Amino acid sequence: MNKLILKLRSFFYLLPNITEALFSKPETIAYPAVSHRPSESYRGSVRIIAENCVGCGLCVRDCPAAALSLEKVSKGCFRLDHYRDRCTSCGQCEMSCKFNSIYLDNLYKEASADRVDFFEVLVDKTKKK
Amino acid sequence: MSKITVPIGPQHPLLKEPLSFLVSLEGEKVIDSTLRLGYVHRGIEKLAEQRTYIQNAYLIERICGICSHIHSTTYCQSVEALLKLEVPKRGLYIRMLLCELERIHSHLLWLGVLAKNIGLNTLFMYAWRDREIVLNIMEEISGGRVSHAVNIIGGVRVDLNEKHLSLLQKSLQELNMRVDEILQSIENDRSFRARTRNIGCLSLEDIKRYCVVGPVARASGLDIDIRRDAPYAAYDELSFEVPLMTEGDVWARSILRILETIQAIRLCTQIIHNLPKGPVSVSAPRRVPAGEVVSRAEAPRGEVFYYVRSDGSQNPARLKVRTPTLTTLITLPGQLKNMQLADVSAVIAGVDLCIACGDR
Amino acid sequence: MNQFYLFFRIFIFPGFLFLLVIALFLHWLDRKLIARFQGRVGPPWYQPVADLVKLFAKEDILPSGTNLFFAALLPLTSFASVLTASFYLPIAIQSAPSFQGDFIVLMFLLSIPSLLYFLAGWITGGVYSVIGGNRALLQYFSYEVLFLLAMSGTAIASGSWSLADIRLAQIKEGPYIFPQIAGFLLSLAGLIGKLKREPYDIPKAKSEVIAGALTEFSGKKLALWYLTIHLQTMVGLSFLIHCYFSGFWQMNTISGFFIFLLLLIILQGVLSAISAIYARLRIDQLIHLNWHIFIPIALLHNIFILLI
Amino acid sequence: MSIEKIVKKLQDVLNIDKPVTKLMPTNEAEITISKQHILLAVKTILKSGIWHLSAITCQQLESDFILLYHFWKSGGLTLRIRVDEKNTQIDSICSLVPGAEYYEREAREMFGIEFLGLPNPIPLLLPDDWQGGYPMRKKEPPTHDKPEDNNHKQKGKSS
Repeated sequence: MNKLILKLRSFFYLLPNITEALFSKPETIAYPAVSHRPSESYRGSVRIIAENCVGCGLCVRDCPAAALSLEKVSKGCFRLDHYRDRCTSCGQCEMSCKFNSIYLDNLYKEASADRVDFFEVLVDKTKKK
Repeated sequence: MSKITVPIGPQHPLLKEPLSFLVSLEGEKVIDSTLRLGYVHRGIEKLAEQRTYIQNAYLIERICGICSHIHSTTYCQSVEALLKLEVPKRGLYIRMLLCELERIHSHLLWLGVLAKNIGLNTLFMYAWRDREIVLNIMEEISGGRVSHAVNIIGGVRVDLNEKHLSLLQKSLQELNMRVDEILQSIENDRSFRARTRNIGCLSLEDIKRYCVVGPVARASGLDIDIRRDAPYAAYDELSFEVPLMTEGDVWARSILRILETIQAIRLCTQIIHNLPKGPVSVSAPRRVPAGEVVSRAEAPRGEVFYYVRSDGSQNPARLKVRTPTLTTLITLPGQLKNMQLADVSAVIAGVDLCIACGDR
Repeated sequence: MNQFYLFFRIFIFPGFLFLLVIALFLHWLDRKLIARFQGRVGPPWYQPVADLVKLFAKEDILPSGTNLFFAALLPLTSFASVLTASFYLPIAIQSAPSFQGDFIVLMFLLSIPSLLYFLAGWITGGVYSVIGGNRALLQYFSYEVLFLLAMSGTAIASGSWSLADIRLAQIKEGPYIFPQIAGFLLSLAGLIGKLKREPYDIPKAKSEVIAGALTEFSGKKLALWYLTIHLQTMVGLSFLIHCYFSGFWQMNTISGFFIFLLLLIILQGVLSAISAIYARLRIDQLIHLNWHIFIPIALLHNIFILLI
Repeated sequence: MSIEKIVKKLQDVLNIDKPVTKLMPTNEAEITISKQHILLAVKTILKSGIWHLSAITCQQLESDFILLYHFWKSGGLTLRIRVDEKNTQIDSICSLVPGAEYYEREAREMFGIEFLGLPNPIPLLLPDDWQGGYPMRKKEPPTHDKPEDNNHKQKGKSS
C-alpha cells in the first residue's frame, strides 16, 4: 500500500514541497530594497589606525595581491598606499602587523564605478616634524 | 542527414565557467565532440614560484571558488611537511570542519546546477537555498563565504567560540533534515529519474583506465577515498562511511553525492563534539628547508594532488597542482558519444566540472 | 452596431488593451507563483511591463544575411494571428461573432505562431535557432494533434463546431468539465506544449539551445515574440474555459466576468505548478508520452463520448 | 601487493641498484629510472595492481628536466626520470594509461617535453596561436606587475 502511494506520488513528488514553500516566508530578500547584513566576522575593506603605524613594511611584504605599497621618504617619514581594486580582503596584513595598526572592518560595501575610489592613502607621514 | 556542429561554450548557459565544447550532431544525436580548455588559465603554478610561501596560501585559494579551502589545506599540509611542523590538533579539526562544510556546499551547488540543466528549476532553488545555510556558517566562522582565508602555514587563523558551536549545532540539524528531503525527492521524483537514468554511464574499467577519482569513480563502484585510504589532517580519528554505487550513471552520481553530503554533516557533528582544546596554530618560519613533498587530499570532486619542491628560499621552486576535474574531463567525449543533445547538459553537469580548477 | 462600439470592442474591452493587461498580469502571476513555489520573493507587479519597455527600447540586432522583411513579418504575423483568434472567442463573457466551424478556425489561428516560430529559427540561421526551430516543429506534430483531439471532445458532445453552440449545450447539460475531466487535462497538456512551457519547453531549452529559435532576435521583435506568447497563454486558457466551464454563467453578466477571471487565475496557477514540479522532457520522451499515452487516451475518450 | 614489493620488483626488472629514496610524507616511495625504461616500468606497475596515476610533474633543474610519475594505491610510488634539455623526447605512456593524456599534453606545452606517441598533441591550456615559447621553463622571464603601474594613482584621494 505504502509502495503504491509512493509510486503515485512519484508523478508529482515536489507538489507538497511547493505548496509548503508557497505558504511560508520566502528565503530570499528583495535585495536593493532590503539591505544585506554581513556577519560580524565578515572581512571587509582595509582600515588603519594611523597613529600606531610605524612604516615597518611587514604588511606590504606579505600582501599576496600587492595591494599595499610603502613609500619611504626618509627615516620616520613614509606613506602607505592601498589599491582597493587589487585587495582581496584576505586579512594577511592584519596578521602581519605587529603594532595593531592595520585591520579589516566588517562592513559590506558595493564596488564603485569611480576609479578614484580604488586608491586610498592609508597613512601619510611624509611631512611629519 | 547533414552534420551540424554546435558550439557549447566558451560562453553558454549550460556552463558556469568557460570551456569550449564542439559537439557534432546528426539530427539530435551526438556523433563526436572535441574539448578545449584554457579559457581561465591564470598560470598559478608559475605565479606561485614568484611569491613567498605565506602569500601562496592565499593565491592557491583562488584556484577555484568552490573548493578553495581544500586547495589551501593541501598546500599548507605539504609546506608543513617540509617544515616538519606539528600542527595543533584543534587547528586540524577546524581545518577538517571547513573541508566538510565545503563538501556540503559544493555538492549542493552541484545538485542545483544539474537540476537547472535538466530544467527542474525548483530543485535547483531548493538545493541552493539549503546551501545558503552552509555559506552562512562559513561566513560566521571565517568572514568569507567562498574564500575563507582560514589556512595559514602552521594551522588555522580562526578559532571557534561558543557562539559558533551553538550556531553550527543548530544549523547542521536543520541542514540534515533538508538534505534528507532532497535525497528523498531525487530518489523518487519521476521526472528527475527520467532525465538522469542510464545516461553518461562509465564502466569500472573506464574509470580505472582514465584514473578517474572522486564521486564519479565511486558512483561506478571504485572504492577510493583519500580521507580513508591515506588519512590526512585528523581523519583517522573520525568515523565515517564512504558511500558506493555501481550504476555509474548521472542518477547514481547524484544519489552518491547527496549520501556523501549526509556523511559530511555527520563528520561536522563529530568534529564539533570532539573538538580538542589548545592553540589553533604554531608559528612557522618564513624560509622552508630544501626538499620535495607530495600531498594528497580528498576534495569534493576527488583527489587533489600537490607537489612542492623547495630550494631553501622563501619561494617554492616548483608547485604542481593536479585537480580532480582534469581526470573527469578526459572521459567526457567518450561519455557524450551517441547521446542526444538534450542529455549533453545532464552529462556535463553530472561529472561536476570545475573548469577553474582544471585550468589553474 | 455603431462604429464607436466596434472600436471599443476591438481596442479596449475585451479587445487589445484588456487582453494585454490581463495577459501581462497572468505572466506576472506565473513568475510570482513560480518564485514563491521555489521559496523566492519574486518580481514586483510592474516587472512584465518593465521588461517589455526595456526590450522595446533596446537596439534591434539581427545576424547579417537575415531577411529583414521576414524577420519583422514573422513576429507581427504571429502576434496578429493570436489577436485575431481572440476576437472569435467570447473572452471575458462578451459575446463574439460565432459561426459554424469557428472552433476549427480558432485552432488554426492558435497554431500559426508555432509554425512561424519554426520559420523564425530557420531564417535567422544560427545553429541554436535552427535546432530550436526543428525541435519546435517536431513538438508541433505531437501536441497539436493531442490538443485538437482532446478539445474536439466538447464539439462532439455538443454536436456542433460552433463555439456559441458549445456554450449553449453546456448551459443545457451542465459544464463539460465534469463529464470530460480527462479531456480537459489532456487539452491542458496540449496547451502547455503549444505555449512551450515546462515540461514541454524543449524548443527553447536554455541549457541546450540557449533560447531556441529566438536566440538571434532582440529588441522590438523579441518583445513582440514575448507578447505573442503572453497573449497566447491568455487566449488559450480562455478557449479552455469557454469549452469546459462556460455552463457556469450567463453571457454579459458581472458575476460571470468575475468567475471567468477567477478561473483564469486558477488555471494559470495550475500551469505554474506544473512547470515548477517537472523537469524538461527529452524529445523522445515527449513523443512517447504524447503518441503512446496521451493521444490514445484522447481517442478512447472521444469514442466514449460518441457512444453516449 | 605492497608498495615495497612493487619497488623491489621494479628494481629487479629494470636492474637498478640505486637505493630507493623517500618523498615526504613517508609512505611515498620514489625510484629513479632512466628514460628508456619508462614503458617497461609502467607496464610492471600496472601488472602489479596499481592503476591510478595521480599526476605527472615536470620541472626544470638547472638545465635538465625532471619528470615525476606519481602512482598511487593506498600509498604513493613515484618514478623519477631525468630528461636532457638537448633531447627532450620520451615515450608517451598514453597507450598504457589513457588518463595520462592531459598531464603529458600539459608538460608538452609548458616545458617542451616531446612525448612520442601522444594521441592528441594540440595545446591544452595555452591559446592555439601561442608564440611565447614554453612558459614554465626557468629561462622565461617572469612578468611581474608592480603597483606603481597604476595610472589612477595621481588622481587618488587621501583618507
